[in-house]
Amino acid sequence: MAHVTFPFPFPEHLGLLLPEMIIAVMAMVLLIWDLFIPKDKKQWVAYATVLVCIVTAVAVVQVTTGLSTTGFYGYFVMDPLASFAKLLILLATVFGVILSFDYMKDEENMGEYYCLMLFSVLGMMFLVSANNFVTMYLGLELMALSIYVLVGYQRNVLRSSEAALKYFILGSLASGMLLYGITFLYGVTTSFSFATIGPALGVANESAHGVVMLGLVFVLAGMAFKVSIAPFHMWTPDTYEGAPTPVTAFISVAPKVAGFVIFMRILHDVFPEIQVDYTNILVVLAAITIVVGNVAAIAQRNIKRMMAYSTVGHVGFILLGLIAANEAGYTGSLVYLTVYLFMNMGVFAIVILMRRDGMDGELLDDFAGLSKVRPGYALAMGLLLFSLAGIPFLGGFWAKYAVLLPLIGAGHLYLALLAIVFSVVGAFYYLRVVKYMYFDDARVTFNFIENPAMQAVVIVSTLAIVAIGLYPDPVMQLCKQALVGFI
Amino acid sequence: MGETITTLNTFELLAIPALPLLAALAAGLFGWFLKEKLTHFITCSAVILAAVLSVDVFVQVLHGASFYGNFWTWMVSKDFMVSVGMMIDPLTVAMMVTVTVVSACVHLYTIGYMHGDPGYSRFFAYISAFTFSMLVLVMGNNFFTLFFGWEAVGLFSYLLIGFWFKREPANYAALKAFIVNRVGDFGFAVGILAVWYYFGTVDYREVFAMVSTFVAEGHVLNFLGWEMDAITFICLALFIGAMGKSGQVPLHVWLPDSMEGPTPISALIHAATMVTAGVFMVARLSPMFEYSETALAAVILVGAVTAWMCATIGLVQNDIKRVIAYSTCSQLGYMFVACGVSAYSAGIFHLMTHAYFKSLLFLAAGSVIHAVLAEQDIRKMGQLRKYMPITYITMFIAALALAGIPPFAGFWSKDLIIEAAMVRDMGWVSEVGYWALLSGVFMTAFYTFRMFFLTFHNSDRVPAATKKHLHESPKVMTIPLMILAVGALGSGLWGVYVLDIANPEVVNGFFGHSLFVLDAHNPLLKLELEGHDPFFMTLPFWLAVGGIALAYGFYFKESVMPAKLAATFPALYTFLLNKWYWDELYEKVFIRPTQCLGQMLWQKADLGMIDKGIVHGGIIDSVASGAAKLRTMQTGMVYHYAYGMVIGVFGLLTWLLLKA
Amino acid sequence: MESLYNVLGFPILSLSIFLPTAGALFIWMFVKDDAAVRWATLSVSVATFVVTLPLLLSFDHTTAHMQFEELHPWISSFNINYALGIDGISMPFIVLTSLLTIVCIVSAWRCIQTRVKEYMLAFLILETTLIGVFASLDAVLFYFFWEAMLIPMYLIIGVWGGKNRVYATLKFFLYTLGGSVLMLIAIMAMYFKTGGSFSMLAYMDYPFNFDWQFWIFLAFFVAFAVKVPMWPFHTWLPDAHTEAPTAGSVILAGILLKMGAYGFLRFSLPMLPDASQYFVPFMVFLSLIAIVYVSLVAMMQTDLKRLIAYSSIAHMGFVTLGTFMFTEIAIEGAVFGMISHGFVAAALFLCVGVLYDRMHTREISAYGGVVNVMPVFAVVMMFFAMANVALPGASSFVAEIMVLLGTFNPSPEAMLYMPFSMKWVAIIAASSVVLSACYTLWMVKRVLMGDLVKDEVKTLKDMNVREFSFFAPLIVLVIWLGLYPAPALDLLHVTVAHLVDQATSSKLADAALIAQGAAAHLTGH
Amino acid sequence: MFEAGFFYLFATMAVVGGMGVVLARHTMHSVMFLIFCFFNSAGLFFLLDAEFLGIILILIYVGAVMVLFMFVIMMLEVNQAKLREGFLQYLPMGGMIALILLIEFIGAASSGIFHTDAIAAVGHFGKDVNNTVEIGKILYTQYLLGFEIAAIILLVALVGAIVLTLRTRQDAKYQNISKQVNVRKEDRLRKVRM
Amino acid sequence: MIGLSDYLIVAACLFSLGVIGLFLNRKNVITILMCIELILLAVNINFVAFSHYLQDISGQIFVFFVLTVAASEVAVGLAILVSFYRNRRSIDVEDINTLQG
Repeated sequence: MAHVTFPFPFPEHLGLLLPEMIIAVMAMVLLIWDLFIPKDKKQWVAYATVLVCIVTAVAVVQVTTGLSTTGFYGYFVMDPLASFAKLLILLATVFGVILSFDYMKDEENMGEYYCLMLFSVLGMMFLVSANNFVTMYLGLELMALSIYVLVGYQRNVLRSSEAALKYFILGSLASGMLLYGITFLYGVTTSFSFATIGPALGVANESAHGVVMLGLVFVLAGMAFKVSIAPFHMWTPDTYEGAPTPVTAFISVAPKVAGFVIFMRILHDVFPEIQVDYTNILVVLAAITIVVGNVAAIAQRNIKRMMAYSTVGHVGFILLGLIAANEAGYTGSLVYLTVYLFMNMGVFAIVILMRRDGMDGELLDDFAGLSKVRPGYALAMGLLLFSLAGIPFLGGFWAKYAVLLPLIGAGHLYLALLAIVFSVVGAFYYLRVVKYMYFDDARVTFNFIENPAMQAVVIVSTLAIVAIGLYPDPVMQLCKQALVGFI
Repeated sequence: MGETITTLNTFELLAIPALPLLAALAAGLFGWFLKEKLTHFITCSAVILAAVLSVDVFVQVLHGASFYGNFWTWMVSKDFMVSVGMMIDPLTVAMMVTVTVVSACVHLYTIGYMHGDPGYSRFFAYISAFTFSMLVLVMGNNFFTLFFGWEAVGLFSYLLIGFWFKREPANYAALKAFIVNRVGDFGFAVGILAVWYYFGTVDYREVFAMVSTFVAEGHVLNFLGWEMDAITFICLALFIGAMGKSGQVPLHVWLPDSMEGPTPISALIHAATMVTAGVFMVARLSPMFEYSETALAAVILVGAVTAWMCATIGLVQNDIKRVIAYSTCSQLGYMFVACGVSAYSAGIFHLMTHAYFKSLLFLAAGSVIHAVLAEQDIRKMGQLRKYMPITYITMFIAALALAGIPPFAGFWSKDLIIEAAMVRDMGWVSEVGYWALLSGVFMTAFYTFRMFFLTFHNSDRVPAATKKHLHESPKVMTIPLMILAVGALGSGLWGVYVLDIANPEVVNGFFGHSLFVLDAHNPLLKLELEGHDPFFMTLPFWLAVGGIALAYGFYFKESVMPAKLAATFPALYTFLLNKWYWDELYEKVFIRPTQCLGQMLWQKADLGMIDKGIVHGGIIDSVASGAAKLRTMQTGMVYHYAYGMVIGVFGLLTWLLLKA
Repeated sequence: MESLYNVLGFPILSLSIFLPTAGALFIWMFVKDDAAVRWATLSVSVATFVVTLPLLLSFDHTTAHMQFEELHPWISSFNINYALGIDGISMPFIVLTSLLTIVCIVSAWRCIQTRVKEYMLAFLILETTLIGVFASLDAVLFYFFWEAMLIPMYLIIGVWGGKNRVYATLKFFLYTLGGSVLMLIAIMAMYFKTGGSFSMLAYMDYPFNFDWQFWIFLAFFVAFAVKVPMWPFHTWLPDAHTEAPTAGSVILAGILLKMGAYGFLRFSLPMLPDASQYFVPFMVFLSLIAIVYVSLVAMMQTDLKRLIAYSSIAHMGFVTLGTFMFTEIAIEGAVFGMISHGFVAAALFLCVGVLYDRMHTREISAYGGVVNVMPVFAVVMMFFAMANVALPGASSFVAEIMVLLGTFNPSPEAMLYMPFSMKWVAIIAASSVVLSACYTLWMVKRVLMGDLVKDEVKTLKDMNVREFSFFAPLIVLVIWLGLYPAPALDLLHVTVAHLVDQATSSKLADAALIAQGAAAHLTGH
Repeated sequence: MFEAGFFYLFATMAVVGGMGVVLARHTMHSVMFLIFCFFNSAGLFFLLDAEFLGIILILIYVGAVMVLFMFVIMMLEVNQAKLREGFLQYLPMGGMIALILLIEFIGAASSGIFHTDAIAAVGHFGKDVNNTVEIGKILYTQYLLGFEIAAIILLVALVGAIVLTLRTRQDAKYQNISKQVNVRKEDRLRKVRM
Repeated sequence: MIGLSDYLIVAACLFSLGVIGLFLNRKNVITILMCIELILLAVNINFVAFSHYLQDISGQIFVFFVLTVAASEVAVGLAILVSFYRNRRSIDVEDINTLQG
């Protein structure tokens, strides 16, 4: 039997994992603690979760050095990009947890809900720190499995189960495709590490072209599924509609952040040598995504579903930054993700606040006359929607701006034109909600949830959007900083 | 631009337009406070003062004074500059006196005529303001002040025609007057554009100084492949403006309708002053018109046709004011023919005499209408001379003046025109002009006296109810009649013998340099050289007498002849009665098609094509149907979703592989 | 002469831009009562007007340089600056905006009874964006204000508008947004072309080649043409105008439409002179359509506001026509026309508002004989109707005649691609003299004149002092600018001369290339 | 030769098993085919010197996962499969796409890069090489992080499965009145295609 | 001699079968889950084959992880399925259709 030595250079690398470890350990602790909490005190788990997220965020900041550091034999990378993404994810999680406070309080097994949320965050954090396919795949699956469960969390609600089932089936198919692509990349380069595959693809000979393309398409398809790029988006509306609203809010933001960051890494590290090919693909996908997302949203009457298509549309825009494939482009995508986080969280917070006797106020009609009943909510919602539509003095404008400018710089003028024209189409359905709120009279009465934490989410999101809209430079600089060491 | 040459008192000159303006503002803004008495006191005294000052200026000009100067720069833009200034010369003062005197009379007359009308002070405000505008029109020293006055008188004409705004016909007439005038103004505006384009200035003096060299340079304008002298183009365009304002065919249709306004303004605006602005303009611009034979020919033709045609219509009209109105059109035609044959002085002379006797006719008619309780149909009058002797006599004077019976004013001026038209040789054009005018004389005399006899003689057809109201008008109305009667009597003689207007050598005559005539054109000079042919000189007089005689035969006593005649030529009669069907023609050719076009452009093009077709049918529909299609694609079936993903992968892969 | 404010470096432009918003925030937070809100808003708007007055009074009209300049880095990542400054073209619009805002607020005093606070806030914020548009010297900042304007306007029409307001406001929003996004793309393209600058002044100096100018012009064209609006992008305007509350229509006609023409003057002409010259026939064609076609359409309207809206389009046709003649007189005429139209159209909409407040209908046929019961109002409306007809003595006449003069004698650069003489264009345009009279006076006749027949009309009350108060300044200004426009024009001369200089000097290295470039486009490359 | 024979046997059987999974009418048959397929695949693994994985595949997959499948099938009593309309509707298009994809896959799989000399010359490991040890060596060092994550994934699966399926008995007949009152037609009505 | 390509072709066949089964299947969800297993099996065969022919053990490690994850997935997937079944009383693929549009 061969002698096995364990080098275990853990101590210096373990530090990098501090945030992940906090999350993992705390998730398990909470899992156990939950068992001992009386039924009417289950909210404590939720508060604890928020606390964990905050502590983790502090830890993230703590371990960020501003440099790109790899650990675990290069299977884990801690660079500003990862830190930035983790902070965004944690922020989204905090919002998501706060939105769940009231919504999930009647569900059974509430403790596990928050734990699963933490586990999914753990997956995302690994995902954004991945710089090889193994870590990436496992992070992705950890995230995905947790989210499947979260989506189906309302076990007694058919729509929830169905959403989970669809998401699960298609998600598994997507993982299969992703893996199938990875096998070919592995076959060509004998490695799973981004850093190794990238250059190796460059020297792969001409006969490998077909295989590389196969790998490329399947990997892109797998990623595209996770971030809802058309035509791999079709799960999105169904899942968003069926999932509990806080989960919808959560999955409309956090996994997108994680997905796009890893997407960025893959494109930048793995496929730089075949940029022409992947750009071709992405241009087509982005065009389809923007068109499909914005057009399909018009026909929706359920706001969650509408927001799902809206997400698809926005994903198309975020993709534009990746197509530009330079520092400005990636910065743009990060800016977009940041702004998008606030916008979506704010909108969903209001949707949840509109809940009426256990039913979501999720039909567009339900918003009728909101401005008279609740002018504050209406104002916030209006600002958020205008921001989603990309109207200036709100953050959404700068988000679009930040991706379009590099896109044009990269020479994709026609794509930019298409994108911006369809953003006008998109403006239509956002405006329609404003129309309901401001121009129509109320049809149903709501007993609005009075929850200061959730109202705080609304206020914070709205203020953030306005602040970013008026002075976007800090966010832009931050996103630019996040790319140090990556580009 | 242009040094100020003044031998006149600037303040005096400024006061002439300023007085009516201030009076108008006072009456308009504070009429509610001033009440009737103060209102008419202020306005009348202002206008009378203006008239006095005008006469004073007239006298000074008669002694060789003149004025030219700018008061302030209205606007300036790079090489374009317009000032507000005055040019006072014999032509101007002649107009000023005419305007202010007639206006003063009308003001006085109005005190009586409009007494008790709810819009009393408004009326005074309007006519005072109108006087101001007219003075600006004549006193200005450039095309823009001319245009300003031009438009302003149009505005007040519009307001005054529609003065009784409760009456639908009045409103229609006002609208019609304004719009038809605007058609003329369109030409005027184009003319001004062209003047500036070719001369680089809009100042009379500077333009006039350049004309001869300009013509010598031979500027040519290409109009749809048709070459045209630039000067001809300018003159024709400007002349369109004159046609509109002076009621010349085919833009005459508004003038008879304008009789819907109160009678004083018919006298002031639609007889004496505003409608003559066109003639004034042609005369003022004689240095330009002289260089364009074509334009002059057009002036003659339009004038002649109008003179003849409106006279024919006047023959059969039954509304007392309409008869006079058509007569006005017709007389304006005479004036234009005068200008066309380069006898500008004759034209202006006729303008002045016409102003007196025609406003007299109108005021007298107004007096009649006032007496018969706003009845205007001459068939419902008769034998009125018994009740209103002053009106009767003054109107008789005016009628004789209009008919051209010496020594009344009309004779002198009209005769001069006809003779000038005779001697001026412009081929068939001047022939047409001459014969039209000549035949017009006969008709003029006939319809004037037809109207006169039917009103004051013939049988008494006044309805009984009205009868007890019949009385002579108050003094405040008759005095202006008498003043004007003096003008109608004496202005011709005065003009010929005192002012020496008929002097062919205009340079030495009263108008001096203010009118410009090329020697080759000058009909008066020719007349002087060739001598007057006694036959042709007296022919118009005999025609006039014949006309009066015929009218006497037909209408002095009740007679069946007119009815018989009408029955013999029913087509002709209705044709004339319906004013040659101009209104119907315009209705069919312009109004209806324009409305249809507007409706079509709105409904078919704007709403149908752009809104429904492109925006809704094209963009919105395709987006909506796309949305619906995407909605149906989202079946909810998981295998469809998987299918979509597989197709996506398949498509991308195949595309990439095929590309390679 | 260096102006005092320039010397002191006092940020007067920023102050005028943000004072309304600051006021709005204050009112939002501290003022509760409706009446108090009205007074507070009025004070804020008056204060803003006072703040903008120095721009007019100490404006140095002897220089074409930007004045009252402010420059601060805003978004350093993209080299976007908070750059403000005004010249003779933009200054009048700022003052006009602040003036009309006061008028709007006073006009809404009684007729807005629901959600007063929101209404007033929307107006103040709108004012910020409008002034911002005219004061911006940075393309992105310009776009920022340009688009931000949509939000308050959308709400103003949608919340306080008429029956069909939802359709109208959506149409307005989407048309305008759709047009202006192309402008954003064009700005971005220029950013890269000029090596990373968003400075409008830098764009003016940069020698774009013909292809660039061609496409950027088209992109800008769509944005501006929608705003102006030019045929065939005009159909949103009648709807928006019709449904908007009175003050909304006023600000729409008074300021918003001007933004498009201002854009042509600020972007197209100086930045893309060759393309501008190339597109002269096209612009002339559309302008003539606006003048003739739209006038005909206006004639047939049965709705008062719709009629005035169409008339606005027709008048803006003059503005675009003048803009593309590249001569001082025409461009000054165009600018003057915008200012004048700002008063006249605004006043006409206010007139309709006065009627609407009493009768709650805009149908022309519902009126008739109004003069009998509302004599003062009738005089006012007649006055503005006459101004709308461009009667001499009114400011609109000055504008129209200047444009016509300029059109009759355009600069040679404007004639480069014209297939026929511009004289005929001027003559066709002059037909507006007749057409505008037709639709305006016919409307006047149907509304004001006639006997009292309708019972509803019989009960009307004449204007009160408040209502008259917002007409009074407009009347004074229209007459003053009509009788003595010279001082106002003096403010423009140097700036416009500079603009003409920019617009007529080709940016192409070799003038012969212009013809080649154009020929290539004519043959479709 | 011997090896090739086994390869063809295993490969054919695996593919046949796969087809059976797709085509079998009864779900339980599908499961059986899948198990069959896994066995053959394990055989292929053995041929590729991956004994450990081969064993794992049989032990874990067949022994645990497939049993789970069977358990669920029996629990849900959904054994009888109905062949519905619409199957053939997508067959031509779907089949064609799948076929072209297959051809593309095969084209890629048999492309030149996989026929290089280095690859062709690869032989089997000697007897002294222990596949399990090799895997272990690398799994617990290089792939330690992945190993830990996998562990958490298993935990999540555990928690998730419990959360979704565990039912507390006492509230089996639990009635939520507010939910019933506010029920919407979408929740109660099912669209049935006729 | 059995080459790398031969294994890859087998995997490709299985992968295609899995995909076809996924969207042509009209029976029930469980079959779909099994099709996914087929796809993952194809992936595993690929990895193992590459691992062998490239003489690189890490491919097998990946297979190890894939197996682990696949097992977890099955557990979660079946749990979701059960949950769905309880609400819907059916696991026919055609019945997963309340969310659509």
